[in-house]
This record gives sequence, structure tokens and C-alpha cells, in this order.
Amino acid sequence: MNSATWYGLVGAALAGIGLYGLIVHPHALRKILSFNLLGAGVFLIAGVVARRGAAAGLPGDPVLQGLVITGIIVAFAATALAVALLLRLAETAHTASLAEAALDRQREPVAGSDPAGGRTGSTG
Amino acid sequence: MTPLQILSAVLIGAGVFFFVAGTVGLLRFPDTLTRLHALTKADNLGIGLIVLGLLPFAANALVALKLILIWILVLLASSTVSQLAGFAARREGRQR
Amino acid sequence: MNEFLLGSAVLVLAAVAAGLARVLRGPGDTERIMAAQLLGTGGIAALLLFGATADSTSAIDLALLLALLAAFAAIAFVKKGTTHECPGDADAAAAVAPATVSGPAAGGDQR
Amino acid sequence: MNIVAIGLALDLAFGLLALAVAVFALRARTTYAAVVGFVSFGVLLALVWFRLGAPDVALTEAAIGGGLTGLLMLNASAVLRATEAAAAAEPRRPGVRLVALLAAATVAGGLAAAVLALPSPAPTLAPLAVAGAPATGLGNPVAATLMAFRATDTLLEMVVLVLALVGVWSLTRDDLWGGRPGRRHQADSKGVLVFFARLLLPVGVVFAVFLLFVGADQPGGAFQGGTVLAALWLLAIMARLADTPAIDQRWLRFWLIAGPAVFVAVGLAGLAFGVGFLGYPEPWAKPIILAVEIVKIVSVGVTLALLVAGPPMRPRGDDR
Amino acid sequence: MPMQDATTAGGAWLVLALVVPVAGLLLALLLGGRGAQRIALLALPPGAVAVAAVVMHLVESGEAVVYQLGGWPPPLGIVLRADGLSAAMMAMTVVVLAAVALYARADFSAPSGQLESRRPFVFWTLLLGVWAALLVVFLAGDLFTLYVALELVAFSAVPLVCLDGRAETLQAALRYLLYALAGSVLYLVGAVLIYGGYGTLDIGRLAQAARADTVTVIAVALMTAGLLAKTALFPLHLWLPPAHAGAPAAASALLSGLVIKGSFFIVIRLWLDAFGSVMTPAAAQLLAALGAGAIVVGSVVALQQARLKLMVAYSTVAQIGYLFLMFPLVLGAASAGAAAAAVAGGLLQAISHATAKAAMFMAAGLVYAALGHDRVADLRGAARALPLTIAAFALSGIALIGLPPAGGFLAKWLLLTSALESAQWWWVVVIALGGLLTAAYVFLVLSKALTTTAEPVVITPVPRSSEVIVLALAIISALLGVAALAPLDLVLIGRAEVMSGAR
Repeated sequence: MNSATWYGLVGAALAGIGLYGLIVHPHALRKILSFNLLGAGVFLIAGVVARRGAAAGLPGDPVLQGLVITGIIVAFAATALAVALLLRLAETAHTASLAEAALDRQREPVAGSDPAGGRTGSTG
Repeated sequence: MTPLQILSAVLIGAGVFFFVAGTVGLLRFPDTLTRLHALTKADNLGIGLIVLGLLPFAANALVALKLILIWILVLLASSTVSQLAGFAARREGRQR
Repeated sequence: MNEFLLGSAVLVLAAVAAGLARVLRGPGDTERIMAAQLLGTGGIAALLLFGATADSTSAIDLALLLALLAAFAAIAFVKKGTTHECPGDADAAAAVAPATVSGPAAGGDQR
Repeated sequence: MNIVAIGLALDLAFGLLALAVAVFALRARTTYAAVVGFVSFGVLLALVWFRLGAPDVALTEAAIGGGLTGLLMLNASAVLRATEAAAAAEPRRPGVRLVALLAAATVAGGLAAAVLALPSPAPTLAPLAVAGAPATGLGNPVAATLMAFRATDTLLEMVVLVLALVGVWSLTRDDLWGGRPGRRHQADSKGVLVFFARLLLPVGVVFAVFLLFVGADQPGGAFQGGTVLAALWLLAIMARLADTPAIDQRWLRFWLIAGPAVFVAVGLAGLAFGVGFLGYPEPWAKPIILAVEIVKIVSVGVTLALLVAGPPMRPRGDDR
Repeated sequence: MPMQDATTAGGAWLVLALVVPVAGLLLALLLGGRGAQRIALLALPPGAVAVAAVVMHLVESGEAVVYQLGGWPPPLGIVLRADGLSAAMMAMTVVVLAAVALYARADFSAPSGQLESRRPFVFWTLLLGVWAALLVVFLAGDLFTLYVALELVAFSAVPLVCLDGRAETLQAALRYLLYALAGSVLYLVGAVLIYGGYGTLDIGRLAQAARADTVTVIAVALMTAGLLAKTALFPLHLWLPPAHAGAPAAASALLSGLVIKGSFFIVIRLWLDAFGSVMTPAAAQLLAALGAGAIVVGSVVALQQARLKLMVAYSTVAQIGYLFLMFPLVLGAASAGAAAAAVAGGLLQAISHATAKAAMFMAAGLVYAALGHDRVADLRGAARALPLTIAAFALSGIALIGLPPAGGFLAKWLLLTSALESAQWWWVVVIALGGLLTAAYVFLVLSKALTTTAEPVVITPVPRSSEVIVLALAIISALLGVAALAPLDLVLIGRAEVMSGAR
């Protein structure tokens, strides 16, 4: 086995670890972190594919490397959006769980609260 | 090996030694502040000696400059972090 | 000589990898910060050694970037991780809130 | 021991370390510990990318994975500490665990099988990229990919960043719209942090600009440089040498859209002058690309920093 | 046969169609304030012109319209490529967007005298974002460009869910985002493996080189799984109902009508275009079986909902199922004609659902705004109070059920004939059962709304213009079957080479 293949297997394992954490962790920040592990595994596999394409005096396929750079930055933006959503959820409902029951547990009774949402929703 | 290479090797070897020593300290020392002490040895001396050992091999002046800059940055970072971490550790200890 | 440089890199990395056990064991968050910091420094050292073997400027640039940001990450640890204030500020330290944030809305408590 | 053998040993060790840290980040008791593990993971990955012959990616990963993502997550984990106990106390659902285990094993197994089954010799675009790069005036084929061969993808990626920022901002309260992102930082003007920031800022800016210009022919570029700028700005904010701008400032809006807008403008000009959308006339290719990159580095820096800073949390007047 | 990847006549219109929403989005962000709304509304006419120009070039030449970006031919460069499917989807998108934008003026106009306010600014910017994102989905000729497009879709759509900032919607939005992110990462790794196998991501080139080897099978499976999570196909649908039901009505219309069609469209590109030649009918049967599950489960759960918006959202879960019935019918088709009918049927179903569901969500929003609630049990008298809105609901319901002359009728008719021709009678049963269940929940609502009450129902007045717009969109969806007779050929333009390259 050469180094590239080994890193490919590591990437596959990382993706598995990340996907598992994404599904089972009850805390949403751990889900977001697991998503990043999943992403890292995926990018690593891309790096391996690029490395295997080393040719023309280059250490790897530059096109795929460029795509990975794009992917890393997009994944960062996704993480930032998810974290912002989570912080707002925690501020509003005092929970970081995605279980619907968590909202009921944390909710102070609010008069006239409207669970279904209307045409424009209830704006604060 | 030229005398310069031998000198380099000695310096780099010493740098590696400080990294190992720093880790041992981090693992074995009894409390936070002494561990911090061990860590800064690795940071400051380890990197410093390795940079010194590599300087003779620098391909050009820009590379040499970058090497020295890296050392300075690491020094700066490690002293800042150890100060801040020291404060934090003391406060953590006070609250425990 | 190249074998020696690469071997040195392996040793440094082995050492800091052992230090990573601190990240795992703790006990305090400060230990975790230190171990992460050590990994960063070890990584820089290893990159410099790689760079010397391959005569690669990109290794040096990467090391420079890590050196620039290693401190950045550690400051984030210290500043955000332990308290709300900067621990280096003696005057602020006296009035500081307890280390654990009291309410989940703490992110917005300054407004 | 020869160099190849040492290299292989190194790669084995890197892989195992990365896996160990990932498992730790998955299993750590506190979120904070998991995040610290994740930051170390970012540094390790940067080294792995270097080993994989992808220094451009290594720079990106070091700046994003080790820097900005770490800051973002650390921030969040500190704020969310109080929610951890409730999350940990949630009833375990063995059914979900089983499904997750099956899904994870299937995906990991499938990926491993696919990696082992990849054809040899591997198909590659490296020769085409090397042949095409001279027409762009760029010596770094990765930069040529991002700025020429697949410039439209890069344009769309810049739009993705802007949209993500609008999404982040949308999470504020109605009355705080137009305010300043993030909470107010406190720092002693004579403290260690301020001293450190004052020293680091000029060095960092020079390095970011260096990355931009060297990126045409060597590893580096506007994304990496922009990420460094973002990190520096955030450092200045943490040290209270600067504050986040109110989000309706016109100059801020200008720089947010400048990157994608200049791309669109260059594209349309190309369309008008017959070299095609995001095509560059040959003798001017490099100057045009460089001009776009200069705008892009500021745009990327501003956008990434504000993504980390989060939604507005203070009214506009809350400055010093 | 060499793949057409040089720029064709009219190719520049593809770029312009894409640049209009992108430039609009950037300008909206720059100008802010009331500018965002103005720009979104002003961008619609030029956007429609560009799409119309593409359709005209397509019809005129009878071939796909292609634009080579930057003058770099694939595999190094990328192309924009419009075939009949993309043209039809683009046209549908512009129509639905226009209706939603006109409707949303009432809800999301920036108050005058204020510098800029959150909800209008975010809504109009993201409306432009959804527009740009979907155009990239429909025009991209490259699997990685499609990945960026998927992220554009997700980042535009997710904040729309929680515009009102309630905890339930924030939670729904975060859940949606995590599903979407996992989906795009799985898609991305599949694309990377494809690159590793073929050295290109260009759909046209892949169609010619496709092999049924291990790498391809695993890659397509991962990509499909990711896309299904984003499309909310049963059993990955759990995120959809709270997200679509909790959003403001105009946003729900965008999400349910348009956004989920984006990832569905990429499934078509993958299964019928890039890898059409190596896909087995057995795999397609599995996909359609999930679709059948969605139809049954979604409809049954919709019937049990007490709230109108949730019922409409579960109806989306069910209707998504129909979209996936086309795959075994195309891949297992006995003749080229049957395959064509199945493609046309599937596409028409997507378009019909987009118009009908957008109208239905907006009608439900008007009901809520007028009555102050959307409890199905308490809708008595609604028809008298809101005749236009209830008429719109009824018409879009007819389109969903698939009664003539609605587009849904023609879509199901095409799917049924195709199923019978290829002797896949079990899908006939599913289609018929789904139609009955849809009829059940639509009539449940209508029977309540049409019941008269002794005393008149007190309502908050809603803008007549909003009611008219919703009714207009509903009429379009109900008459689509007539109008769609001609475009059936349009759908197949530019696909012959992809599909014959495939077969």
C-alpha cells in the first residue's frame, strides 16, 4: 500500500466517524463539529484522488486541488451559518438540542404563542 | 560531513531534545504552572535551535529571513499564550 | 543529511503526538490548550525540517502561516474558553464573572 | 532507513493521529474539549495536505481549519456550556445509534472500497492544466484553475459566501438590525493581548499580501491571503484595537460585494469584447487576474471575518 | 458522436439569464433598505426575457444551447448547457418567482421612513439567491458546478425558514441545514470519486464514457443518497414539514414549490444523463419504491393534520414521491416513445407541483392572515369570506389530484401509459392510490371551507391583489395540461444526443 491509498482509507474512516457523530450526538454543536470531520474525510479523499493524478511535473492534479480549496471555504461558510443558527436557538429556547421535545421542556408558558405560523409569522 | 553540517546537526539534535523534554514535562509535571514552564521550553528553545541549525542551509536571504521570522512569531506567541494561560490557570485554580 | 532531517522531524512529531495525550486527559482546559499549542509548534518544526530536505519554499510559507495563527487560536482558547474577559487584564480580573457561563443567552448578554 | 521508508512511516503516523484525534473529538465529554481536539486536527490535516503534494490546500486548511473554524467553534462552545447538561441527559435512543452505525459503516466501507478500486493509471487533468496555464499568465496551475479554467465556480463560491453572511445576519432581532456584530470585547489597553496584536498585525498584513502576489506562480492566493486578513481583523477586534462595523455601513456593503461584482464585471466585459464570459485576452490576462485577486482578497477577508463575528448583537451606537 | 461543447448560437443568453439574478443579489445587498425589494421586482422582466430568449433559440435550432465559459473547453473548463428540461424548469421558475414576488409585496415591503429592516431585506435578497441558485442547477453542465449550486440553494433557503425567529422555526431551520449539508457532502464525495474514475466532471463527457464499475456504482449511490436527503424523499423527509410549514407563506411557496426541485433535477441529470447507460432498471425500481412510500406515508399523515399549513407541507412530502416514479419507467421503458413519455410526465409533474403548491401555500397564508388561525376544523365559512382564496386552493388542489385539464392530469396520464406500456402495473396502482388520498385531504379542507355558517365569519381583510395573484397562479396550474401539449416536444430538445449517447 502506498501513502495515497492509506490516506484514502483514513479519509473513508473519518467520513464514517463524522457521519456517526452527526446522527447520534444530541448537542447540535457536536453535530456541527461532526459535520466538519465528515467534510475533512471527504476532502482528504479528494486530495488522494488529486495525488494519484500527479503528472506533468506536478505533485498532484491541480484542478481537483482547486476544487478542494473551493470546497473547504464553502464548508466553513456552512459551519458559520449553522453556528449562528444554533446560538440564536439557544438564546431563544435555552436548548441546543434538535429534538422537538427539548423545546417543550424548556419553554416558559407564553400566552398566545402560535405553533403553526401564519402568513407572516409572529414578528417580535 | 563538513564542520558546518556537524554544527547544524548538533543544533537540530538539541532542538529535538527540547521538544522531547517539553513533552515529558507536559505529561509528568505535577501542576498546571510547572507544565506551562515545560511547554515554553519546547516552544522557545526547540524551535530556536532548529531554526539556527537550518539557517546555514537556507537557499537565499528571503528564506533565512522567513526562518528567523518564524522563530520570532513562535516566541511571541508562546510568551503571550503562556501569560494568558497562566492567568487563566490561576483563576481556574482559585475557583476550584 | 536528509535522513537525519527527516528523522528529526519524525522524532519531534512523535514527541508532540505523545503530548496530545494531554488534550485527551486534561484535566483542565489549560492543559488542553498547552497540548494544542505544542502540536502547533511541533508541526512548524517538522515543516521546517521537511522544507530543508525538499528545498521547498512552500513548506516554509506553511510554517509561517501556522506560526502566525498558532497564537491566534490559543488566544481564542484563553479569551473565549475560560472567561468572558481577557485574563491578562488585572483590573478586569477582579470583576470577572464565574468561569462557567450562567445562562444560555450569554452570547448576547453584553448588548 | 531510506527516505521513502521514513516518509511512509510518517504518513502512517499522521493518519493514525488524525483518526485518534477525530475519535477523541467525537467522544470527548465536554464540547470544549472536543473543539480543542478539532483545532489540533486542523493542524494535523494541514501537514497531511502538505504530504499529499497540495501546498495550496495546506495553506487553506491551516488558515480555515486551524484558525477561523476553531475560533468560531470555541466561541460557540463557551456560550453554549449551560446547554450541555440537558443535551447529555437526553435519553439515549438505541435505535438511532444502530441506524447511525449502519449508515456510517456503509458510507465508510463504500468509500474505502471505491478508493481501493480507483483505476490505475489515474486519469488526470494535470497535463492539460500545465499546457493551459501559460495562456493565463499564471505559473501556478491551481491558481489558473480557480481564476481561469473554472473561474465561474469561483465566482459562484463568492456568491455563496455573501449569501451565508446574509443568512447569519438574518438571525438577529429586528431591533438590532443595522447594529454591530458580536458582543463587545474587553481588553486592557496595556495588556498582553494588545501588545501582541500590535506586533502581529503589521507582520500578518505583509504576509497576507505576500501570499496574494506569490500565489500567481507558487502556492498561495487571494483565498488564503483573505483568510489571514480575516484572522488578523478578528484579532484586532478581540484586542479592542478595532470594532465590528455596523452591518448597514455603505463601505462594508461595498467590500462585501466587491469580490463577486468585479468578477461579474470582468465576465461581462469579456462577453462584450468577444473573449467570452470570464475569458481574458491573452496579453492582459495576468494583470486582469491580479486586479481581480486584489479586490477579492479584501472581499474574502471582510466576509470571512464577519461570518465568524456573527449576527448583530449591539445597537450601532455601542462603540467605545 | 462527439459531444457538443462549443458555444452555440444564443449561448450568451445562458450567461445573461444567470447574471441577472446574481447581479440583482449583489446590488440588493449594496443598496439595501427599500432597494432590495425594488431590485428583485425590477430584475424579473429582464430575467424572463433572457429565459425566453434561451427557449426561442432552443426551439429554433432543435438542439441544446451551450456556452463555453472563459473559452476553456471541457474537461479543463466548464460549460453552461440548456436542454429542453432546463428550459422548461427555468420558465417555470420565473413564473413562480414572479407570482411569489408580487404576493410578497404585501408582507415584506420595507416600512418607509426606516433605513432598512431585517425581514424585507433578508427575504428579497434570498429570493434573488434562490433564483440564481436554481438557474445554476438547471444550466450547469458539470458535476462540481452543481455542487456549488446545491450550496447556493441551501444557503438561500435555510434562513427563509426562520425569518420570524421563533424557536420552532429556528430548530426546523437548523435541522434542515444539517440534512442539507450532509447531503451536499455526500454528493461532493461522489463527484470526487467520479473524477478519480473518469478524469472529468462534464456531464456530456461522462455520458459517453460511463462504465458500470465499482467506483461508478459507489459514487452514484452516495450522490443519490445525498440528493435524496436534500429533496426530502421518504424516509429522509423528517426535516421538511416543520421547515416548510413554519416559514412565512411566501417563503413556504418558494421552498415547497421551487427549492426541492433543485436537488431533484440533479438526480435526473445523474440518473438519466450522465450515467443513463449504466443505470439498471432494478436500481430505479428501488428509487421509485421510496417514492411510493412517500406517496402513501405523506398522504396519510397529511390527512391527520389539524393545521392547514402542516397538511400542505405533508402533501409536499407525498408529491415528491411522484417525481421519482419516472425513473423505472424511463430506464425500463420498452420503447423510446415510452421513455420519452415518462421523462415528459416526470418533468410535467415537477412543474405542475411547483405552481400548484406555491399557490396552495400562499392561499393557506391568506387564510391564516384573514382568520387568524389555520385550524382545518374551524374553516367553516371561509369560502364565503374569502371566495377567491378558497377558489385558488380548490384549483391548485385539482392540479395536485390530477384531474383534467390540470398539468397534474397530463403528467399522471403520461406516467400511467408509460407504466402500462412497459408492464410495470404496480406503479399504476400507486399512482391511482395517491390520487385518491390527495383528493381526500383536499376535499376535507374544501368541505369545511364551503360549509356555510349562520353568522358571517369575522376576518381581517387581506389585500385583494394578493388574492388575485394566488388565483392566477392556481389557474395556471389547473390549465397547464392544455398548455403543456406543445411543450412536450420542447422537453426532449437537446436530449437526444445525451440519451442516445447513453443508450
